Amino acid sequence: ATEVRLNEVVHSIFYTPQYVALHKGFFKQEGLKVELSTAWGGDKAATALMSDHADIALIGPEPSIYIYQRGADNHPINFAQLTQKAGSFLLAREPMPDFMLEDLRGKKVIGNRPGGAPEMVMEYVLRHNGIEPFEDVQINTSLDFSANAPAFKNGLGDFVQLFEPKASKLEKMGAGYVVASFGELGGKVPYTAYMACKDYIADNPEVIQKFTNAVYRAQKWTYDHSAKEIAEVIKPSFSELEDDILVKVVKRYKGQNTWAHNPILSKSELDYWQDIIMEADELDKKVDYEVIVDTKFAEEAVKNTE
Amino acid sequence: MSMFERIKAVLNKYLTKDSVTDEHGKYLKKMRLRKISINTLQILILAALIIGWQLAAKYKIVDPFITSYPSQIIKTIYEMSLNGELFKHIWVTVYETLIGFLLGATGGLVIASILWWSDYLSQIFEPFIIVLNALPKMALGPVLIIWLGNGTIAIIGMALLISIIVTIVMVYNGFKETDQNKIKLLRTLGADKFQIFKKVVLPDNLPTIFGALKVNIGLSLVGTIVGEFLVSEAGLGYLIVYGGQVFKLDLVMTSVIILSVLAGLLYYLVAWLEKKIINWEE
Amino acid sequence: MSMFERIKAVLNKYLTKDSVTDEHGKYLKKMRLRKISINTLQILILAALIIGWQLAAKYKIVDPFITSYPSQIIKTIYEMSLNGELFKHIWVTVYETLIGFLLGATGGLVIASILWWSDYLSQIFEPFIIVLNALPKMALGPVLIIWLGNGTIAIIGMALLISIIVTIVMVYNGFKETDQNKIKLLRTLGADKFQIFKKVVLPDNLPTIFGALKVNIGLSLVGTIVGEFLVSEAGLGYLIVYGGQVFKLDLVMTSVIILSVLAGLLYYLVAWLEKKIINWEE
Amino acid sequence: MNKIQFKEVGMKYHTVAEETEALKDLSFSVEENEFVSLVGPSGCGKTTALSLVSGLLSPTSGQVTIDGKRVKGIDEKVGYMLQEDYLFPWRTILDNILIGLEVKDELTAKSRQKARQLLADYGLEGFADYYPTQLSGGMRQRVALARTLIFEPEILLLDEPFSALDYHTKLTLEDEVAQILRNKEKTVVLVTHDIAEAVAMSDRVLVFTERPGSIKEEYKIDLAISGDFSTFKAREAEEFRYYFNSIWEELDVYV
Amino acid sequence: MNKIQFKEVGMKYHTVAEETEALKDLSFSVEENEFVSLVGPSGCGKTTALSLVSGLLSPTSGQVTIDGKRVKGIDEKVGYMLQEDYLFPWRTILDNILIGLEVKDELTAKSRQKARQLLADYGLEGFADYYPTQLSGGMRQRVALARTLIFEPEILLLDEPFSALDYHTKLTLEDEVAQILRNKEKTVVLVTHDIAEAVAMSDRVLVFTERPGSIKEEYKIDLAISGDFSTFKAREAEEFRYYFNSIWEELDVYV
Ligand SMILES: Nc1ncnc2c1ncn2[C@@H]1O[C@H](COP(=O)(O)OP(=O)(O)OP(=O)(O)O)[C@@H](O)[C@H]1O
Ligand SMILES: Nc1ncnc2c1ncn2[C@@H]1O[C@H](COP(=O)(O)OP(=O)(O)OP(=O)(O)O)[C@@H](O)[C@H]1O
Ligand SMILES: O=C([O-])O
Ligand SMILES: [Mg+2]
Ligand SMILES: [Mg+2]
Repeated sequence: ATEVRLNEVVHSIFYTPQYVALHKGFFKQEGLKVELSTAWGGDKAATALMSDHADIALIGPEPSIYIYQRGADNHPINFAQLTQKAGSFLLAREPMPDFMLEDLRGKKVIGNRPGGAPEMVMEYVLRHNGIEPFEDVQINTSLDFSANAPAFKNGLGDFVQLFEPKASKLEKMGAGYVVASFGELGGKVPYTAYMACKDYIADNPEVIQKFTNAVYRAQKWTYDHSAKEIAEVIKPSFSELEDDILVKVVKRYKGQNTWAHNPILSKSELDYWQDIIMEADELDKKVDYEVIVDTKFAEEAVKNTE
Repeated sequence: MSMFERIKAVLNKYLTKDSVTDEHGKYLKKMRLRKISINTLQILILAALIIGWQLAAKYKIVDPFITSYPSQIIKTIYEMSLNGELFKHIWVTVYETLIGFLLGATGGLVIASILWWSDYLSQIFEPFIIVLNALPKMALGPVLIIWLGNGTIAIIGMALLISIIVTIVMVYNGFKETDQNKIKLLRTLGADKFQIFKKVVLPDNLPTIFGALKVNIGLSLVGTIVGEFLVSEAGLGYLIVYGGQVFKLDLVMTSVIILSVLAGLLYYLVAWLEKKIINWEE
Repeated sequence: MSMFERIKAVLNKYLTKDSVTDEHGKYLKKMRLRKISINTLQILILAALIIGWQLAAKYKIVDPFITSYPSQIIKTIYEMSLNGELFKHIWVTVYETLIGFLLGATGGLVIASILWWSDYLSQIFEPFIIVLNALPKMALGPVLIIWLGNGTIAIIGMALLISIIVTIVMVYNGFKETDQNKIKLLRTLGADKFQIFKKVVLPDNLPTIFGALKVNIGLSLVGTIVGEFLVSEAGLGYLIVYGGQVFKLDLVMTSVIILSVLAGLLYYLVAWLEKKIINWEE
Repeated sequence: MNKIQFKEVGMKYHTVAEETEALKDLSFSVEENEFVSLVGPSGCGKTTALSLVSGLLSPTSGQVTIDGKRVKGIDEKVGYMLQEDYLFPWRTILDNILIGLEVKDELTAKSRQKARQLLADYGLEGFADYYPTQLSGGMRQRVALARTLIFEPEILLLDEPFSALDYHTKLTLEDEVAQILRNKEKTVVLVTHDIAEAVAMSDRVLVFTERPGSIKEEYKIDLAISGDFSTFKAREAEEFRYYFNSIWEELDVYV
Repeated sequence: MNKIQFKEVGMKYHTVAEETEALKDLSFSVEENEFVSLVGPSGCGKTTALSLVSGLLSPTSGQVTIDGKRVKGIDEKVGYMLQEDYLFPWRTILDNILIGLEVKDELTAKSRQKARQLLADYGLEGFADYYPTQLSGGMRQRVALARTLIFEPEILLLDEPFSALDYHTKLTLEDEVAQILRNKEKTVVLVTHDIAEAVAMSDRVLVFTERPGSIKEEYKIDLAISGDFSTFKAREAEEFRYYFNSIWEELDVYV
């Protein structure tokens, strides 16, 4: 079997189809031996790719945009989309069934570190709903990803932006309540995608193809099965997590159509994503879709499997 | 003889055991009572900390979810022991630490020896070593990952980076300060530089070398954990990061506690080795 | 006299300056030529590293995107100096480091003094201190943020936590090993325990204390950076995190290099203070 | 009159492993203004005996008295000089001499003046503001003497005060100290390993037994010296050899 | 015949700050089997002179010869004993004695046997497998002597070998070493600060000037001793005082 070094940005239920592919043996059936490691940060995952310590990385496309924009030659190219919605949620201290973004006015929100995808999405969503970040609403961007949930639990802020499974855990404890989903508010974005460096793709097109095939099969499988069934399959990857939380989280992500139905990353989605980054002031000029995205493998996978 | 008196007599006998005279017995009794009081207090403090923590968590004086609590930690350890997870993570960390330690110790010793050998080289590299020594190495973590990748090698590299410079500096200073008269003695016996190194400088500095190793093992562990924070799939550092990611602070606390025990054990491992090897000291 | 000979004469005069005899002149010449060769080699090595890095980046032997390169770093420093950003971040880190350092030094000194004062207390707390010393403190980072809040205080707390235990251990060991005869001397003069502490133990251990402070300042910086990794809006640690997020690796490299220089400067600050205060040593 | 008296003094040290009986039934007395030397095998309890006089330790049995009064705690009348000078490198020579007065909170312009006078007396004029490292071993030990004598103690305890000095310095200082103390009329107890030193300086030499220490033999030293006393003259006196050899044989230590 | 000869020897040490002239125009010779002591003020170059004989250093001017041949590098004929014993605590007594042979790769069953014999000769039978920390100072210095003599060097250099010992041990060892060396017929150069030691042990005492060192005065020692020689008897000889006082005055150091 061909060995593929895969680096995921974080280890999260947000990437459920990937674990489905692993545990259902889809990669293996394609003749790939996938070595999964976790980078704990998009920057680190992309760096692993760039410094040839990983073949394929699962990250948001923004590192590939940054890297190309800053002039790297052998830059990463996104070849398969995994999620199509933002994965973070907004939690309040009390249930707010009638929550509107307007309710944030004058309040304190714990966000995420500047320049990262979660923060940029939140700022974009707020701005386009008439709430100017840092003016109408205070956002705390000083905390590490690992510290924001405990800080909120400990009394900091009125709202917090969290990923799963933290959101569900806070809810279970009664310490926070999901009042909005940035996945829903943000619309369809290529939130995470598989990418590999230009040279690697050129040298190993068959590996990329097999990999994409497996991902697509997993996406379909995930789409076709219930949260409970999915949870059972991916359980080995989340052995520390309580079963009820796992099911709840899968259900929540599935419910808002988080996972792309196929690996094709469309131009409009990327455009939208680049708008978000530009508004966050981290991008001066849009990067050409054709340069950092290659949908050839995804299209082939869809075609093959049909 | 009343029950009470009998107990007193037995106690007294135990407290004055091995005494050579009555006065010595009194002294021993005093010292042993003191020792007992110290140990009792230590246990009490430990118990107070643990029980206080447990109660504070129970009555929500501290947030049990954030700080976890002793019974929960024990439960976590128990559960993770059952499925072998715990042992796996501990082993990964120990393994990486030991490799980093061995490389750091060997490399540091070799480099220190070379610097001792050539005064010229040591003078040339002195400022570079000072800078490397002062450098906050974990800040280099992200850069290191670029060079060494995102696997075990990067983690061991981090452990090595953090530990080797200290070893070089401590051992080289020891070598340099070897008593000149001991060296003179060997020279008068016709020894060449290599013999002087092997027969005086090295054995004379074994205590210094072990001093460096004791620092080294702790730093290797720190380096491994920092490395695992940055990039990993297993190990106690991974558990801490992962626990933070999934908001499972029991896991974080459990790992931190196991980590401190591990740190103590590794230290004593080196101290034990030292005792085995330096067996001529009184 | 030819041009060449004249240059040689001037050079010779410079190389034998301050000599007291001809033989001394020869010796001085030899030593100075050696010193010059060492300095030259040091500069060459540094230049080779810098130029090598620049060229390797230029000819894509290393990926300039990832490793950045010297001219780019200088440009970054220049631009950030112009708008005052650089100075702001450096100042934040220095400020947090110094506060952590001062608290760690003072607290460590006070606790070491208490332990010296009471043998009983020191025996009780010994095992706790050993464990705390061995503990990889940065593992406690997330917990610390929860306790100390999400700002400067948490960062300073991290710096303090990392630096204080080492200070306690080093200073207490020094205090404990104060020459008993010096203490005996003061006792025969009728000094009480406090006077013994003030007039012997403390001044006698100034070199040890400064030794601890030199370690301390480095650890405080490490603690600050680790703290800034976890929670911050400014500082060199923040720049490294932010630069990584948005792939401004120039920024990361620049920060790392400034950090190294800063580490060196802080160390020399303490060394300089030591020289000022311990002015009686030959 | 007896200035110092040991009455059947016993002293035991304890450690967890063992009991060390340092002194046993030790009885002797030192008269006012007498110069007595204690010699004896290593570890026989000489230093322990001095510690008992100074009040640093209390005997486990028996009594130690000064002027007929039992010693309790540090006694103001006693000055103690150790083997090494233990000058503090961070203090100037003058401040080193004044440390005792500082401890007793008796630092006055007058006491400073006295310290300077002592320095001058001991040939150290002009060194008041030097640091100890700038002085030779002999000069340093003289400073230590001044530090002890500035209190004008009635009793002076000397624990091998010359043994860390080189031979020349040692001989010269022995003589100087003997002269100084003779003039000042002090009661002196000197501990030494150097028999010649003991004979040359003392009125009486007490030879200790092996541990537990007690008096094995006592020598009243009577040397025929013409003119002013000096230890050099003492060494040349007829009887010197006799005392030396007797004590040497009494000690008879195998090294 | 001259075993060792210094011919107008000059020795300068250099540091960046200064030049130290340790020896200047130093001329003297030592005959075969003669025992010569060097005394002189501290820092006058005595140790330097020994280093020149041993070949550890080369003179800046003049010549040092052994058996008429110029000294170049470490000379096999020379044994050197330092002030402290420098026994290595990680080696047993036997291995300490054998270290020189080990260095020269001459370790044989025979040499081991010889080492044990030396130990027995020096009253250290049964201590072969002890570690140095288990021995007293005097025993240790005797081991150091054995370590030096196992090569049977023709020349023995002793640099204050007894000065770190306590007084008893020192006197006893002086005598023992003098006896051992007399029996073995060795050429000996002893450096010491202790004039009595020099007079009691030597055939000749050379008094050095202040730095830069050269010979100031030379004393041929001739003591009337009845029966077998011993340093104790030497000290009691009539002429001992005379030599002692003359050399003392010659040195006349202010401490
Ligand atoms: N604090 C102590 N604890 C236990 N034993 C002690 C203590 N002080 C001294 N001793 C023991 O008591 C004995 C007498 O000691 P002391 O120092 O009085 O002897 P000394 O005659 O002064 O010896 P030296 O000639 O070596 O100075 C020795 O065996 C010593 O080991
Ligand atoms: N390696 C060296 N470099 C510079 N100066 C030196 C060196 N060795 C000795 N000296 C100087 O040379 C002089 C003579 O030194 P040497 O050790 O020979 O004297 P010494 O007579 O043995 O003194 P002491 O009686 O103190 O042992 C001294 O002033 C000393 O400081
Ligand atoms: O950057 C992401 O969190 O995918
Ligand atoms: Mg003593
Ligand atoms: Mg010398």
